[in-house]
Amino acid sequence: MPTRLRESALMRPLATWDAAVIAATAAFLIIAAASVEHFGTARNFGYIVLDLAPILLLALAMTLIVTTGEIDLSVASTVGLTSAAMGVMWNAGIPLETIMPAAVLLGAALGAVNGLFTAGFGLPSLAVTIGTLALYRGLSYVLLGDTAVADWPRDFTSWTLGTIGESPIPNVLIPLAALAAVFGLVLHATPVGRSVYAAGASPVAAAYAGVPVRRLKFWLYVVSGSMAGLTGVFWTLRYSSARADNAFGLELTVVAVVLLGGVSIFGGKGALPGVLAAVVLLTALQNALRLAHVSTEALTVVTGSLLIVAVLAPNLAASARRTLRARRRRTA
Amino acid sequence: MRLGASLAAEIQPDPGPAVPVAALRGVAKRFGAVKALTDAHLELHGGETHALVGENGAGKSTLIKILAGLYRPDAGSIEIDGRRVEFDGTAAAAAAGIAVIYQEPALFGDLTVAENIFIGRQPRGRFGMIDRAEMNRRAAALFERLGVALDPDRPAKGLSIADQQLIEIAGAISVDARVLVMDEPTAALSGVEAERLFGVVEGLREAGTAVLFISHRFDEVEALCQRVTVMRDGAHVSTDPMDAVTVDELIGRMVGRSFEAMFPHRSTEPGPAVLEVDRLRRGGLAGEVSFSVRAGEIVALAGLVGAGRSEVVQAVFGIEPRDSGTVRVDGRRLPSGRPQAAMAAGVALVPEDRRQQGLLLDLSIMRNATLVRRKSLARFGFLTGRAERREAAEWTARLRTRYGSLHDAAGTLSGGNQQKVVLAKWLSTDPKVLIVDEPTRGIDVATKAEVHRLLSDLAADGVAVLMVSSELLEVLGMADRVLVMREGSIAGELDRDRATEESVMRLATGQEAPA
Amino acid sequence: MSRKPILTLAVPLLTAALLAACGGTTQGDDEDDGGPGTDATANPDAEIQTGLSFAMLPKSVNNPYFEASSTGAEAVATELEGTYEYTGPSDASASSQVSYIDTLSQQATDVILLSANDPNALCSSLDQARDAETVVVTFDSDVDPGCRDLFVSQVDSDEVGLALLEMTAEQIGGAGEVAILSATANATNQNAWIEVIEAELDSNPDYADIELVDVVYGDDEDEKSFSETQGLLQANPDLSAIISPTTVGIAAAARYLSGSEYQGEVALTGLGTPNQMREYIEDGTVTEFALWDPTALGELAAWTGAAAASGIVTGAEGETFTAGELGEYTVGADGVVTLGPPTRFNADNIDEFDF
Amino acid sequence: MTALGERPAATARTGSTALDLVLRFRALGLVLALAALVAATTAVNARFLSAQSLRDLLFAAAITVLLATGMTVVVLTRGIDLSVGSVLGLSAYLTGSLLSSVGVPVPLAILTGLAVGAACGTVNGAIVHFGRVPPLVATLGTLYVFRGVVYFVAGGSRINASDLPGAFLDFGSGTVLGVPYLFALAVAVLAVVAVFLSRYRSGRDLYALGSNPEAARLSGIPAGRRLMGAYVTCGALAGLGGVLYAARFGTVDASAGYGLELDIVAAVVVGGVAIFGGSGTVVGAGLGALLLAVINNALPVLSVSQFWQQAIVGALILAAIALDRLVGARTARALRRKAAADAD
Repeated sequence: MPTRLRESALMRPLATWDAAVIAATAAFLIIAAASVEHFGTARNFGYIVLDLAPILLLALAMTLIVTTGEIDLSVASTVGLTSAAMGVMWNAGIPLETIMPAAVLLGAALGAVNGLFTAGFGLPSLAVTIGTLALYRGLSYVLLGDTAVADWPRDFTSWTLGTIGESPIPNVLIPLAALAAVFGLVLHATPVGRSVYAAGASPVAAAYAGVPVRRLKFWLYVVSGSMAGLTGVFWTLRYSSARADNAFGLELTVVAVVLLGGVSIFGGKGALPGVLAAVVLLTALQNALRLAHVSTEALTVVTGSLLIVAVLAPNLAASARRTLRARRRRTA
Repeated sequence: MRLGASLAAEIQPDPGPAVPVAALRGVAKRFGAVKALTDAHLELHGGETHALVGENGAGKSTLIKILAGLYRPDAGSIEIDGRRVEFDGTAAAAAAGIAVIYQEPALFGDLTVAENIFIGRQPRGRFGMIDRAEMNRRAAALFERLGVALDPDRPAKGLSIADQQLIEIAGAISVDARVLVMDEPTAALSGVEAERLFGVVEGLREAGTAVLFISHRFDEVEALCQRVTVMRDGAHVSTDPMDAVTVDELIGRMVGRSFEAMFPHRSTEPGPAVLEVDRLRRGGLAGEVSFSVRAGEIVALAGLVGAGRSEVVQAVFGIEPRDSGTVRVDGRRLPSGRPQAAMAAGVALVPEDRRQQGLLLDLSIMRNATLVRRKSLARFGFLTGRAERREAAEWTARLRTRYGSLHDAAGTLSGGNQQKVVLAKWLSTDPKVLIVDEPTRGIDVATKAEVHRLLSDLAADGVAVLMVSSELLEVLGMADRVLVMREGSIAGELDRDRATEESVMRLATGQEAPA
Repeated sequence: MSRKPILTLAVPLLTAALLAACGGTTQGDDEDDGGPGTDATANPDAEIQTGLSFAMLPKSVNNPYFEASSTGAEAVATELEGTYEYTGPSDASASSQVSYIDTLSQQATDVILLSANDPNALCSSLDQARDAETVVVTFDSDVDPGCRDLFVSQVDSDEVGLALLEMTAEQIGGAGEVAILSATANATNQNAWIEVIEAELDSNPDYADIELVDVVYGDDEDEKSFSETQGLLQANPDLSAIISPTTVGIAAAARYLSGSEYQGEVALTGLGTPNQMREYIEDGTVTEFALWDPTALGELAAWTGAAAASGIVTGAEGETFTAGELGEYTVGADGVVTLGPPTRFNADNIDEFDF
Repeated sequence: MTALGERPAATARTGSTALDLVLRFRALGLVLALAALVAATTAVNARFLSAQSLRDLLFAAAITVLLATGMTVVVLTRGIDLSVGSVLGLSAYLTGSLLSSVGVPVPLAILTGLAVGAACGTVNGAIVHFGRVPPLVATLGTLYVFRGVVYFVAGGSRINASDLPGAFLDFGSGTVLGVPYLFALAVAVLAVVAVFLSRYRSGRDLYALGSNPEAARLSGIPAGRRLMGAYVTCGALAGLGGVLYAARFGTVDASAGYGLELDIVAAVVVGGVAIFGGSGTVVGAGLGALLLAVINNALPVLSVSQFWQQAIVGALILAAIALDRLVGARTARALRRKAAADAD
């Protein structure tokens, strides 16, 4: 059935989009390394990894949430609140070894609040997480005001920034890669992952297939909150500064990379490799533009345009295919 | 069969003018791999009510949507007053005088009843502003004409299906349409409501409107229509004056094959009761339901749309929680509102709406076919894809599903093959109780026969089958017992010998005696 | 099923927390190894090098104040036949400045002129830059002294605080309630000045009749400063004067006062730019305010950077260098170079300035 | 055969009034909340209710009311426009530089702002409608893009009050009968939009589109034109907001309106406009905007740390949507019961 086969390939624009993002990322890295001075150095590699770490951590959980057709705009505020809470705990003389897991648990609790309002009460996640975006950021200001807590122990902050031995591989790359692998496996090779796609493709049909859609979504928000808590720990130690405005506005970047990576905002479609590539692409692009002395304005425009193009391009391609097919049928 | 004869006013068949008000000629339409229409013909004359009959999936709804300007035909032409036209949207069709009342009312819940009738055509007063008082007056006048009492100023949210239908009808009447298309308008109406509707339709016809009437109820068709067109598998079969054909002839043309070929004969002794439902109540269901299904038995749940059949099976499976009552499988109680528990107990539900409830249209056939077995196919918690591929290939092959690749999106399949994927998905769980809700809706005749054979075979293997169906032929052909529901309760039970079209309809509509 | 991920997450975390409770790293464990980097020795007789690469990294681009500083620094870079770049984030956050510092240090920039968004968050990046032989001179807003070579202070904290108080006292006749509209609550400069004002109010008998009733923060946001002014006046009906030691704050406060019934009733003074305040001096809302010249500040920062890169100064107290036409400057304690006393602007002289 | 009319003729009159009540209650609830807040604040500090203070409040609310009006139009169609803050910034800067460099008259400046906003709205509408990009994504993208354009145009420059013509600044700070021109303008726009949405066919089409897009298609509502219209309106009002911003603040730099979208969405949601379309009024949104403005102005007077402000806004959003859901569920149940009673 040759026509069938051709059609089936055409029916999967997202798979090709995925591949396109990965290819574009690879191509960009090569071109930039060749043409932008200082881009291809080991030191710059380290900087890129440190810059992408918070985006990546948040994007992992966001990918799962968007794949179920929901959204979590409160992640950056959760980072801010956990960071502020870390500052308060540190000032209270609590050991950092307790603070770090406590921050992750706090993130989980904040995520659970999102989960309760969205999955529990059935409220639209967009509105709920815009609400908690403001609420969590507000609470972090309440906790820490405009002050910063900065006297974090050098052992911890320098580990965060350091590399493995003499190699150029940053310390944080190992946990990042491990987490990316875990999320990739869960999404693509476990029953939970199958449920995530099903819940996003059609919550009704998923429920008819015995997927506990609401429970699943609730726990995904908890996971998202935990990841935001972890990001809060990373952020605090990397900049050795706990502040209420940490990671302000980062949620937009995270949503942007997830969509750019080919995850459908309507849920049910997308894959983690595409998102990982998008994270690398965006961070490396910003890095290269900075190195190439391109103005800040351009960065803003590029981010916004990429986001629109990421969704627009497959749509345009699809409608072009439709027109083409219709024409072919008419001539046939 | 003459159930609704009393409804008919004196019908004087009108030969109609030579040029039809509206006509479809050689119309074809396909959606992806699905050929919805291949060669449809239809001529509608002013002052005539024209019946369009055919099985589900024969292409009637697609035909109507083409007439309504919603779809553009791939081939063939539309003519209005003998002139060829092309509709580039619903507005163009409406401008040509075509009004359509769809099977499922599509209202704006946030707008008022009157606005729903007049949307886009609201009467205007000063400065072009909407004159709400006038609009409400006109709506009230329409309702008076229809003989119903609805508050024009209340929001459409929360209205019953029948009331929503009435709003649609009022909307169609309000434009004085030259062509009025009604897609099963009475499916959800009570006898009184239907009768009132027929009065209105008669009035319109006498005023010169061309009416296209689609119905599964031959009593209505006989009483109301002067001409009848039969469609099968997307193509025109025949058009005759109503009094020139018998209902049996029409059925024969619709099905296209003998009764026996459609419904395999089967004789097995039913075993012990597997599924027992006792005094089940739930929100959205007016009454209380008790019944049981035995191993090796096919029990049909019949009734009008809105009688609560789907609500019952959803509560049994646990999609919706029940308010009270028990559901037992093999004597063990199922918890309320937990489909996972029902599945674990060996219950499978092939839901009513394949596209919304049965399938994840954007996901692959493989994912769909193995979704319910995602946990049992995992090894050490991981799914590598190999087991899923093997399983999906095996079950789709067993059901003779036709597809290009297992990775194709389920939405690209034809209706019949989609239904096979849903069946494959559930049969792979080896169910003890198989609940099928409208198992052959919208699929072609050949696949229908396959599905029927499959259900028979399953019953013969000792599976307890509970079937919800709106197709009387299917109910009568398949069921060992028929439970007829009306207004949320079981109005009566008929065994195979006593179940006839007439006896079922009588229970379903709550009529005491045949007219 | 989906219960599992949370358990796998929570169990190790809780275990870690419990273990840690028995003893771990707490605040104060870390001995600060700060102090200005003065390990090198200065050569006061060296020539100022030419051909150096300069980069100015402001709190955020799109800020006229820093544009003015940049003009000054660029002029110096040109004079020294060096290259010059003005770069930075569009939002005033510490984390985005870090990326820019990383980029600059990779490009082996000779001198970074930095106005910091956070005193500590930039330190590790600055350390790396300085390891790569880059001279880091902060201006306008400092970082921890351990992470930069020199800081060019616009003015001496004491002098600003005293000048502000003096102007206020003159305008309200030495008695009344005053309030302060500051930038952010952790802004290093503003807090230092406020401290000076508070101390002076407590100790100087000349100011015995002046009472500081409130300090509010407008976050250097126009709108917020505007509504904070509004709130101040409502909450303190007997207010005589507002001191706003921030250019954003004083402009917003002046705009509020000029359109309200308080115009001329409540005195306003503080730090502002002539271009922004000209209108309010003309309409009588403001009598006198002060500021240093940001262009000169940029110039001095560039000269300081050049001197440090040439080995003339290292940041040790007492070192001297010549900053072109600005004259000779001496490095103070903690590697601070001070521009000079603030300039006061009033109806008599405001038309002489354009920044 | 049952007799005709056996089905009770009782109509759902009560259902209608019940829902009306809820809707009115919604607006009433906002008014009550406003009154309570004002009363409490006044009790602490009587000057909160002084003419000056009220004027300040209206100044602060004018721009949010205006933008919330535009946002409502888009949200009614199941859309959202996150780019309003950037559009405001762009319009404010362009209008400001036009005024300061060319010295055009005030009405022309207003038209310029409207035109800039409408152009941005057209871009949004086109991406949403023709590109079939979800509104959230599309306008999130243009939030970046338009802001980038402002940065590009403005760079580090700032327009100062002294650069602007006096007539323009007078327009920004002047009052008529104690009401600022800006607020009067915003309310006038709100009134026009309110009448349009409730009394004009195309306005009702927007509700229909948001209520049931599929049914809207079936009934021949020109979805494309209406959607474009909604986004252009929202953009134009954001553009007008930019003019007001320039007039009120006098100083405009590249960051004007940064992060404003959150406040606007909050005002609309608090004002009872359903985030998924089809229901809500601009009056509600306007009241929501007013409530947020009152909270902002009351906090410093009440000596509540300003750090609480954002947290309170967030809590309000959550409370508003949770309340709407609760009321909605109760009304639906009431209507169902009513229908069931009718059917018996």
